[in-house]
Amino acid sequence: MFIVKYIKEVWGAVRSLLKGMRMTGYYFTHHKEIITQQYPDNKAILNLPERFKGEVVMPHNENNEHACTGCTACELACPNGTIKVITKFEIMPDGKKKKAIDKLVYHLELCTMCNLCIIACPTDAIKMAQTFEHSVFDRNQLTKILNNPGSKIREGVE
Amino acid sequence: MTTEELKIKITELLPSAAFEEGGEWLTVNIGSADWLSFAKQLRNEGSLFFDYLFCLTCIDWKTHLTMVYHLTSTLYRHNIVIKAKLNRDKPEIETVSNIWKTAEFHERESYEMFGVNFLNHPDLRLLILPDGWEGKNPMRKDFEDPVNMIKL
Amino acid sequence: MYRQTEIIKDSSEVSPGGGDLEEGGGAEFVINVGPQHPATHGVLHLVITLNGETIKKVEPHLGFIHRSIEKMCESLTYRQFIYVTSRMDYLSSHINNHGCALCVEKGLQVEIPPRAQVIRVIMDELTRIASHELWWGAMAMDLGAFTPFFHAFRERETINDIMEETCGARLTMNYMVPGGVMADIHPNFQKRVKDFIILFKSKVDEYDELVTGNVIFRNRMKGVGFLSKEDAISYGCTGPTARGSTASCDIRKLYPYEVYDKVEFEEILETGCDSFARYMVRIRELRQSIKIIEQLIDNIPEGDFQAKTKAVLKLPKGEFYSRVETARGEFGVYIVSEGGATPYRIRFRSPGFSNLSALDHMIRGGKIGDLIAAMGTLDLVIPDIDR
Amino acid sequence: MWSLSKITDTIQNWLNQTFNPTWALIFEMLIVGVCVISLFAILGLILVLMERKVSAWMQIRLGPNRVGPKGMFQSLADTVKLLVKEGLTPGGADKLLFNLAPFVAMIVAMLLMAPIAFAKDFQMWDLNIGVLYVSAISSVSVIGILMAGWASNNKYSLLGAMRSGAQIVSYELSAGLSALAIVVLTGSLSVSDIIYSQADGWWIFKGHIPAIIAFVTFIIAVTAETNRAPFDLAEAESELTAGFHTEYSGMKFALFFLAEYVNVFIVCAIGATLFLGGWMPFHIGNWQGFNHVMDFIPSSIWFFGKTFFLIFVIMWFRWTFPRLRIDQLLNLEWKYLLPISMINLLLITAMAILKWHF
Repeated sequence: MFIVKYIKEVWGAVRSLLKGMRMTGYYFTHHKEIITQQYPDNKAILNLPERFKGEVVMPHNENNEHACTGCTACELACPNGTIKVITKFEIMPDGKKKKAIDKLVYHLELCTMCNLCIIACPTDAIKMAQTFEHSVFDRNQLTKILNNPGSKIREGVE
Repeated sequence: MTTEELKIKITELLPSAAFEEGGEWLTVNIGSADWLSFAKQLRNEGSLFFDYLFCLTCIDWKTHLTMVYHLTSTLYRHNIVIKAKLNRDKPEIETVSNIWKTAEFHERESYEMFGVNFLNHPDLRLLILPDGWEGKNPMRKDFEDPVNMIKL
Repeated sequence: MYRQTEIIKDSSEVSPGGGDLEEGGGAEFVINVGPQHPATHGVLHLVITLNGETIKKVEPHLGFIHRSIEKMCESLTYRQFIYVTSRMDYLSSHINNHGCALCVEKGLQVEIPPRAQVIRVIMDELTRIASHELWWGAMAMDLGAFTPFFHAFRERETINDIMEETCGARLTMNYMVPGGVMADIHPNFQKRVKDFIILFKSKVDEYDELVTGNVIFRNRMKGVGFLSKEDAISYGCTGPTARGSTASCDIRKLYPYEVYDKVEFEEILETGCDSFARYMVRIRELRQSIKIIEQLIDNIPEGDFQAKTKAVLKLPKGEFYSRVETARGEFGVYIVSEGGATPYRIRFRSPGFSNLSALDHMIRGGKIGDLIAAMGTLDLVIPDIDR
Repeated sequence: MWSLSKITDTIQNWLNQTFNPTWALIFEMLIVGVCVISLFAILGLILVLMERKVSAWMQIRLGPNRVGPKGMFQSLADTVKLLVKEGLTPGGADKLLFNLAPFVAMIVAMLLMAPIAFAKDFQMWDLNIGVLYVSAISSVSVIGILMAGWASNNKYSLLGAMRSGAQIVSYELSAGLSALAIVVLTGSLSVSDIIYSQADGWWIFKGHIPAIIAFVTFIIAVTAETNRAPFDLAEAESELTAGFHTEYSGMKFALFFLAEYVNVFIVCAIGATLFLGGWMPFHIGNWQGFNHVMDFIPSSIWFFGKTFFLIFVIMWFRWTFPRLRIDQLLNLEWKYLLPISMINLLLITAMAILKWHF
């Protein structure tokens, strides 16, 4: 029967459309399903997981000491040339010369947060920080020196 | 077919084929002139039936170029690798885009990246490089781009 | 040396309707879809020749996001080059990394610890779900329905959060390293994945209600972009694109890697050969991926997450090829090694490139709306095509 | 109880007493003109905000919530942005037609306001062929779109305009036939007659199933006529980027945007008038007590309530359904809607002759 088939077709089509409308209608009336996060407002409760890869930092202890020996393992591991280790020779109290870092230059603008430098570091001197708001007005501000001015290598780190 | 059987069959079809050891799959070295007729046999021979060309590429060995074709059969699930040596100054090989249609795009890519000239290709134009590209082929080992390439 | 691409006149040179729209008319109506177009999801440039609204020819122009990753990898070490591959098919970055890691491991002949294998497979399947979710939303948006996009992102966001907790990033994780994974899973990982499975199962039926059953959607999809099995194989189509044409090509089944031969799942095949079949393959694959994760999530073996490898990896002289199944199809990594610390030549066989080449064939004679629908079901990721 | 008609009567009486009849008429026209334009602006602001909120809630989002309390001034801020934006005219465009097109779209929408009864005895022009006037004028809107598409010198625009031409002309038919069903039942083309005929119940209840079918067809047809999703092929942002208004920017684009929303308002107002009794409160036959209680709600609230309900339904369509393809769009009209509405009209005519309706 042509007419029966025709009507069935129309009815089936309308039913499928109504099903979809029921779905959107449900979400229209159920506002607790809303998943929007209002970003700058929720900063206080925004918890990033501790593994989040935001930028490379070098932790210093309270005596302004870090654990970097200047071995350039991170520089070699980096695929993008993000890290540049500039070393100098410090004269120890006993008169020996010892290699130490002068500056650890980190180009945030080149970094892809691949985590390879952190793995390569033998002394865990660098780690990933959970910051993510990196926008600045001048590109030069993205080139960072990771070691604090006047910082020294921690005792006992070889 | 197992690798050994394939080897026998291919020796029958193309006595000049040289086999290479060590690879995961059977690797056959052929002359570039034999390629078109050999490819047709590979595709149409009932017991081979290599109907799926899953990788087509070129390698620049600084002295010569090598075209590498990875073939598989969706019926028998055996794989084969075909290699053809090309002259680096005038690389030319017959197209297989009429046998495996996927080769059309892959050959266009090899054409612009390595400068391999595919004879009888229906539409051999630049695909990825910008229109009016002049200069060397970017994937060749001696390619230097002082502007866009950063040396670390 | 090169034959020039024919230059397409821009609209200011051709007066509108300057071409005769009737059949047999003099000029053809050429439209540039892209490089900036809402439906190309990136910078794909399609030059379509029209007769009225009927498509006569589609010609892709690529390269807007070509970075020559293959060349870049030639100067990176075997540890370093893996991270670059997440920038190709960014939606299945785990799986791309996985393919590269497998290839390096094949060359190094290292045995991957069982724990790492299971973690890798779970991550792959989570990535596949996330990728299919995004595809589902984006495809519905191409067809003019906006709401599915946001509904899809709700579940995808949960996966991203899980990834963020364990891998430290949401999109380009770089979690796979030669020999295993970079870090052990987070203590919360198993619980969160189980929560996700429960959430996902309750929401996936909504997808059918909102889109799959919809009569407008079905009519838009059925019979559109026909691709026969022979053509699908000949064009090198893989993944859901080929499986919608009954061409069996699931690498996970045919050439199992890691623990795929130990888990139970179906290879989805549809017989429709059209856009709707490709759509159904992906929708059904979502459930298969969940099935795989369910089998593995409670059975992660104890042990190392990484095999011991040397500090500097050197592959022996030779050629290595590995294939994995990404969300879009077969991803192949072909490494030619000269014995050094960097590959001599790397070739990435990307699924999108081959799938795109079939577009012209499958869309001729269709309408502009069909092009959008067919392109949506091909699930093109442009960086994957251009590399 | 206050009513809008009393206010208009007072103004008219005062004008007639103060000035001679010609000047009074001119002043009345000016007042009406100012009212229409301000109604336009207000409707635009409200409907845009409503659309954004409706879409947001359906898409589990929050929607605009920054400008003003709960984002209420968002559309105002958008208007300011559009006002200060440069209105570009493409180089190869037909400048006259290009700049004229938005105004054509706008003027058509304004003309359509005339026969709409916003409240009891509050109508700009109660002409005796109100329904015919509406269907005649609304088909002019296609000219604005065709002009825009042609003059833009853009292939996307041209395709969009051509699609829209085919679409609007086809869907006029079933919209007209569905409206005709009510005209047959009422026996009058005048808007006020149609409303008064629904004093004992709205036509959608009085006309049995055929009236409901006519109502559904009408809603589908006017959704297509106003180029709203799922029939937004003229814009089709994922296919034709923005269709006929691809090249428009700034205030010219805003006029198109506004005209679209005002058109939606108008067709919904007409739908409400024809099927849901316009400003007529909800009356049931002879239940005097109930009807009296309903009369306490002002007629303007009834009218706007019904209209906004229909607008919401049309928005609901938009945020649920995918877009049709051009051939399916025409199939739907010529293979489904037109035959259905023709048979339906036949049924309604038989019903009207046999007096089967309530």
